[in-house]
Amino acid sequence: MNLLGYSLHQWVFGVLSFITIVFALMVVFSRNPVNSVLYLVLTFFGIAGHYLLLNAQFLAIVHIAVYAGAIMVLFLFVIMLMNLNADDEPQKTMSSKIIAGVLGGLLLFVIVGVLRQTAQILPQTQGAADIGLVKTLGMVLFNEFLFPFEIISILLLAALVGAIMIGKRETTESKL
Amino acid sequence: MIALFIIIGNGLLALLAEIFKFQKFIFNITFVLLLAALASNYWAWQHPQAFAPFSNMICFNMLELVLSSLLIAATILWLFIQRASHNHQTFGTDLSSLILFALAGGLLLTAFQNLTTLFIGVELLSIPLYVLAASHKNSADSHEAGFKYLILGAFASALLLFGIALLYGGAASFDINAIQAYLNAQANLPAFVKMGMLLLLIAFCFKVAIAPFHFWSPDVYEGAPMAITAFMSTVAKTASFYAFFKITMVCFNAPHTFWISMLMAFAVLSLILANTSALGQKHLKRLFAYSGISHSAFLLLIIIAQQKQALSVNALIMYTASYMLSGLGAFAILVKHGDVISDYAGFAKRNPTSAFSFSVCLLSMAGIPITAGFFSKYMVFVLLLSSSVSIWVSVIAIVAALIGIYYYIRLITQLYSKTAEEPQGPIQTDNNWIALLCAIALLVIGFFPQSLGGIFTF
Amino acid sequence: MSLVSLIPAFPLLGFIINGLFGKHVSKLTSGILGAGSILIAFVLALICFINQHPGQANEVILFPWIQSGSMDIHVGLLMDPLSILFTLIITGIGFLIHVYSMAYMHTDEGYSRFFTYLNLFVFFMLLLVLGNSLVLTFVGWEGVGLCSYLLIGFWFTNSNYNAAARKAFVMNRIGDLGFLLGIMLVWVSFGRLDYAYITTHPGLAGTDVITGIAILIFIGAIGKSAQIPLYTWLPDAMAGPTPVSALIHAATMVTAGIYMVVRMHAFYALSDTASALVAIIGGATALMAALIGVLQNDIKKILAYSTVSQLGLMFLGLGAGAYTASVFHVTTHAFFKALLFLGAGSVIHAMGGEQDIRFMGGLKKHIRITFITMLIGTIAISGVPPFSGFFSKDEILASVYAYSPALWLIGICASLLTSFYMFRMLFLVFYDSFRGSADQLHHLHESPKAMTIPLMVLAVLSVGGGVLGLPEFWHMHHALKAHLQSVLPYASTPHLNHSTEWMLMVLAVSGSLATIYFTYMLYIKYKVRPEHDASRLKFWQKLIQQKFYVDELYDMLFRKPLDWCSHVFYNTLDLKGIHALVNNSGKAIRVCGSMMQYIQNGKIGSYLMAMAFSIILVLFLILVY
Amino acid sequence: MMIPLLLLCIPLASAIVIWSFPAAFTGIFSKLFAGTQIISLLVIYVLHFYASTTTELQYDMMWFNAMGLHVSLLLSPLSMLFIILTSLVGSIIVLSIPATTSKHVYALVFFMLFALQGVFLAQDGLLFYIFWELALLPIYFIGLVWSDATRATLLKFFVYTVLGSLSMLLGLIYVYLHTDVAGAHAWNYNAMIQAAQALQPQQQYFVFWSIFLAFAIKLPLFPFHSWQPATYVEMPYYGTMLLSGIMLKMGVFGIIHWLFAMVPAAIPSVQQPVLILALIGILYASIIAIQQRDYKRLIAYASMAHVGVIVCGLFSAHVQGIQGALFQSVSHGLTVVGLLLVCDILEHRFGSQTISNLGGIRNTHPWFAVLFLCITMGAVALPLTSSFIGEFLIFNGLFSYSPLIMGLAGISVILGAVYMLRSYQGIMLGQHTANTTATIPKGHYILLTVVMALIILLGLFPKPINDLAASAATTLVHTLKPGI
Repeated sequence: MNLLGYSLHQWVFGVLSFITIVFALMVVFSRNPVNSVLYLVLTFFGIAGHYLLLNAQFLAIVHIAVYAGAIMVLFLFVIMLMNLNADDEPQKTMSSKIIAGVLGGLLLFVIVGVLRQTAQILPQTQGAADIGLVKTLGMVLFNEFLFPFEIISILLLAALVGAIMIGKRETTESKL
Repeated sequence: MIALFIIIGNGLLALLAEIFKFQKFIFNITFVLLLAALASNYWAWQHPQAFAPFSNMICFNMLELVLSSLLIAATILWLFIQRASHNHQTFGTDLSSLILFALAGGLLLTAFQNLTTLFIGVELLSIPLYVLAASHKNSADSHEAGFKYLILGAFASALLLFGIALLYGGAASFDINAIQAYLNAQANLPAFVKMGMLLLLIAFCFKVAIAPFHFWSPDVYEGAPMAITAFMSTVAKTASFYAFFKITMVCFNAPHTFWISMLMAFAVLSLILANTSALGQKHLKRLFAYSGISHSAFLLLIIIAQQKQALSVNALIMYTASYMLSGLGAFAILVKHGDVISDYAGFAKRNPTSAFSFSVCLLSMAGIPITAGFFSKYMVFVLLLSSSVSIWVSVIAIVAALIGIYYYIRLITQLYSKTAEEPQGPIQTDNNWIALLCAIALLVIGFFPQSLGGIFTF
Repeated sequence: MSLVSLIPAFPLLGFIINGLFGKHVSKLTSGILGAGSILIAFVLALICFINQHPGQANEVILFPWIQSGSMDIHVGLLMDPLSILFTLIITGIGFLIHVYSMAYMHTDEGYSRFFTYLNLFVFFMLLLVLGNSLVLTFVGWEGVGLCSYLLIGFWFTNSNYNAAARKAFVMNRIGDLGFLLGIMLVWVSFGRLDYAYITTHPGLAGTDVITGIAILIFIGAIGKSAQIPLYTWLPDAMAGPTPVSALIHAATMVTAGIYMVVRMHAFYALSDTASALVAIIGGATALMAALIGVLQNDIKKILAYSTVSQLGLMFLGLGAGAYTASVFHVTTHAFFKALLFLGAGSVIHAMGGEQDIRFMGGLKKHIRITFITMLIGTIAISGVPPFSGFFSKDEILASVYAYSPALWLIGICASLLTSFYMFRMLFLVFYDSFRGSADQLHHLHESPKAMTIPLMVLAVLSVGGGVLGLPEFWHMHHALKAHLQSVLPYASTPHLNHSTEWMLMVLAVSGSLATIYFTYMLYIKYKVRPEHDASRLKFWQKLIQQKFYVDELYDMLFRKPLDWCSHVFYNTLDLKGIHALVNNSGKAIRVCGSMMQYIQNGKIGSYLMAMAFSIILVLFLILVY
Repeated sequence: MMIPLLLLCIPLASAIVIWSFPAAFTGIFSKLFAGTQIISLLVIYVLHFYASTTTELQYDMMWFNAMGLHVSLLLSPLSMLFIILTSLVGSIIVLSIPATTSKHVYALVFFMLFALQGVFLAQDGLLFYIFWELALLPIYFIGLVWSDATRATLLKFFVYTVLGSLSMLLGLIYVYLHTDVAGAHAWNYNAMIQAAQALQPQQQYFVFWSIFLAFAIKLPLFPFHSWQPATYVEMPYYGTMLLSGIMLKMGVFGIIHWLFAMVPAAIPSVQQPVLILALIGILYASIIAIQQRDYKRLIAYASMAHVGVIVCGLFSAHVQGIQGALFQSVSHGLTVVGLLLVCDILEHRFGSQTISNLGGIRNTHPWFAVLFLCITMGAVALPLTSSFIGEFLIFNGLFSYSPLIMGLAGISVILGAVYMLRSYQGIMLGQHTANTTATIPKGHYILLTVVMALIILLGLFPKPINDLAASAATTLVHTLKPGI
């Protein structure tokens, strides 16, 4: 099915991308932190949509569950609990904004410039139809990537310990 | 490989200490287990294995064994520094486990064969350090350091990840040998692969604090607790550097060496910037941060001059070993006597032995014979001059080394200065033996450079 | 022949013994040691002289010294007619001086030190004339410079004396540099440095080289023999113990320059340019010094300028090719100048240290022997026959006339001026009434025997010294010429016809006598006295009395600019220039470092921006390339 | 085989023994070891004539295989010459250190002698460099801990010198990388010489200048001298003795042993600029010395002028010039040590080293005056002192190269007389008497007498040193001008 020379797949991708980018910009530009977080959730949904387009259903679900569900809720809690929703963030100066804008623009320009050539050269490696399935993922994770998988557990543990360490109320004199 | 498991196990064990009330022994346990890790490395050295375990995710060959042993040995030394900074209180369980996990990350960085392992290694090394940098609860500086490190580190991780992704896009594999094969096969690399390579390298430049990605290091070093700074500046940086080295030597080497000119520019910039900046510093931690940047640049020169593998590897071992030893020796002094330079006036009168050790460490950093530092700098210059790199880079490196010598020597001058009043209090003979040990080790390596500088003869 | 090597050995021995133990033995012993060693040397020299076949040269190699590549310098002594003549003069006159000083220095606390210096001086002087190569001569050359430094500054508590000593040393060194360059040039062009070779093979070098060598060696001689422009040290050198060291400078050491030119005469004989230079400088010096001598009031200064003038005359002769005549004049000059100096010493001794002739007068009654001997000396220097000075001076002037009548005119003028100021000195010192204080008058006495006997000996020599070189055109035997013939193969005697020679001689003698008469009229008859008040002097008088302001000129030209340079080099160039450059380059690096700190401002935002910017730059570059 | 090793071990062992024994033994040990140094020197001097093969004068041990580095020592005539200087002057220095000084100073001085001997014996490029740098540390610490030297001065001294060293390292490595011994690089002297000589002219210039910078700074050659005056003045006098008596000779040695041997082809074209620099240095330093009020500073500038003359001799590339430079190195070592001993006496016994504060010392200390005068005369190169031999030969060599340069350099003879005599007069002569009660320790008298005796003896019988210098110079000139 073609519309204006693009396939449906491409249309969906375009619209989804546009929405995602708009939401991402909203995250940055909105003044209220709570709004920002909510826009972020929307952005994550957009990204999850991309996963679906790539035939990675499991990843899409996980993405929504973890980021939009768990992490964002945590963010919201923190913001609300600490009453950060007030618009009291110190304003950046104009010059720094301009510099940031210019730099961002340049970065975009450069990355686009680099990736522009990609379409011609990229080998069209079409993944198998079941590439995004839990089963496939599991097979890969527990065969080829067993070791990283196990080590990631250590990584997470370390992060956990770190979080506790930071969060723990100091009872005695500083040990460090 | 066994060493890696021992260390991870040790980290897990440390977590249990508080529950089972054996915090008192955790230091000793760690010490013994790390020694065991070293021993296992030695055993592995004696019994080389031909197979690559875990689907070639990691591998401990000769080089990896040596490098990881260096990291482990440095961590053992560091343990004593940490204990000294604690005034012999109990050894924090969370701290020790985090350090051990970081060390495990370091080991992964030496042994990775796959970019996933590499990334996990980087994170495993970094995350505990973000936390530890901020672990000085009562200090705003410490929190600021941790925060800065985290934010900037996340930026670097993002670059790393982006780079890996782009590389995967080209090579369709995470395996470094596969990537190397892919790179070899291409006459012209697509721009995005180049970009991936560069982003990957830039991420490492950040990790080892190469200008212009070095900004975090003076601030973080200054804010972080002294012992953590010691760990960051020695073990962590060295481990990152091993990965950097391996990526460039195994994966990115010829035929596509366009990235060398970028690294060369960074190295030159670092040499100039770090050494000139170090001149005006009044705090030792900041000074060592800048000197560390300069050392990173010298190490980077080894990569830039990648010509003769055996020599490069030997130089890497020599340089990192002497760098870690001198750094740890210096920090062993710092944890006891603070980091304000002006406090060290007339230090030699109060602490003759410590002043001696400190001086040897500084001389080694400066690269004065007959310390290990001399041979490491010397090997760098040999590499550099034997490569096709312009001679001007060598000249700049020489000038940078000279400026470095200036501030190290000025520091020694401060230690032995006569301007200070009479020694306050009795002469201390408590012998900071870690510093002394480092100093002696530096001298011994200087006398027997073959011991470290001639391990490999590929 | 080892006897030769013993000649300098004895003075050296005397020097060592006196230097080490002089203070611990009595003054008499020390004096005898000093004088005795010279006497032995003199006797040895005499024996050598007698034993030596006429015209023969003896070379004794002692030990190897400097060896380098093809350079092989041995320490050796060369005994030939020229050096034996000088040896005899040095040891002979030297011995008399030693005897004289035993009395003269008797009250001085540096007695043994004085003899130490004297012995060392004689040693170096002997080394100078006996050395078999240019280098060895140079050793003696510099050595006598050192001794003159020591002797001029003998009374080291007086800083003026020390300054004079230093001046002498430095001025000598300027000449020495020329000498040294000459030696180098000889070495480069001949590959050898021993006289036996170079003086017999001068033709091996080109004319330019010969001229170069001759001029460079002559520069050395200028310094040592106090010629223009390096003569100013000699009058100042009179600071040394009166009058012994002055004598050394005047009668012995300064003739080293003459010796050197004669020794190297082959080069001068072969180079017209060099000869002309020698003659012109000699003539100019003779005239200028004589002019200055006219209005000096210090008895020693008068003698010093007279020495400079006489030396000029000798160089004039050398330039004219009259080598024998000049050596002859050296000999006679040594006699009568020694006599005059020792006499002056005796006068000063009698006057209790007074040296200004304006405060003397009428001394002839009080110190008769001194007066008579000095009178003899004065007549001798004035060239009145048959005193020795007449013969030597006349021979020189005759040769100069043959060389260039213009220079002869200068020579004769200088000679007449000499007569004038010498007799002026004599009249002012010995005639008329005493002008000093009553105290001095009371003190006046004749010197002891040890001082007068040398005076008498020298007086006899001054009278009879002429027999050494009786004029040939009188058909008499010129002993010196015969003696030196073998060492002066390149010398060519100018031939004047006899009538010219007669005319010149008569002119000189009558001129001299007329001058003496004029002087007599001026100072005895009309009792003209030297002006005490400098402000009443006429301009030209003042100019002469102030020695043409040459010292001041040198001060302005060399010393002050040098000091100024030293200041400027140190304070401006060195401290503010080179040191500051080095220090500031260090500082500049430091400033660079602190500028870098602007980026390191502690703000994550700017760090990120800087990093992002770097990444963009890098990526942009891969895009482009 | 053991001879060169022995030369290294004696001072090192001395240093270690003094360091490890209590301070009470220092006095005895230092004298004992200084004596040992001299005796071993004599023995080795004799032995080296009887060594039937050169292997007896060699020592070689593998050190750092991976880099082709050996501990390789050779007692060549050239080394012997500098070893004599080091041992002789070194012993005098050790004996002159006041007994109250810390034992560490003695140990450091011996350690420095060890390093210096190493420099002169090393037959391996990097070993040479290592000893070169090692020699810097003791003197730096002596200045740092046991002197009044300011930090700025010391830092400047250290960093400036190291600048040269690093530049030299660059040059040496460059040559090393062109060596090829059985397919690998080697630091071996002969290999390096071969490799360097085979370089292109452009490369040779690079090697020359990068290495020469180190020597130029060490000597110091104008305009690299700015570390020198202050360091000389502020160091304790034994430190200055080490610096000027022995250490700067490392530069002379380096130029001859390494530079000339490695890049002889480059010498003709660099000769002139170096000679002009040296010439400027000679005149510049001499003129500055005239107005110096501080005697030690005067010595510093005088030393610079003398070194300029030595460099002139070297770069005349003429057998006499080089031989003279070698001889003058020894001679200058003796003279300058003598002058500094005098300086020490002035400062510590008469209370000042400023010339205007002194004067009339001769009135009360005649023998001291004699010694001082003799050494002064040695400094102005009067014949029959050792300096004359050196200067005479140097000027001969220089004259063969360019009479003009020689003539200009010769002006130093005059200027030298000016400043040396001026200072001598200011200090020793005159009416005003500085501190009549001062006593000069007997030890200093003895040392000064020894120095004076050596200066005069060498002036009279230069043969023992001159033969060594001659054999070194002749070999070298053959390298520089093949075919002569």
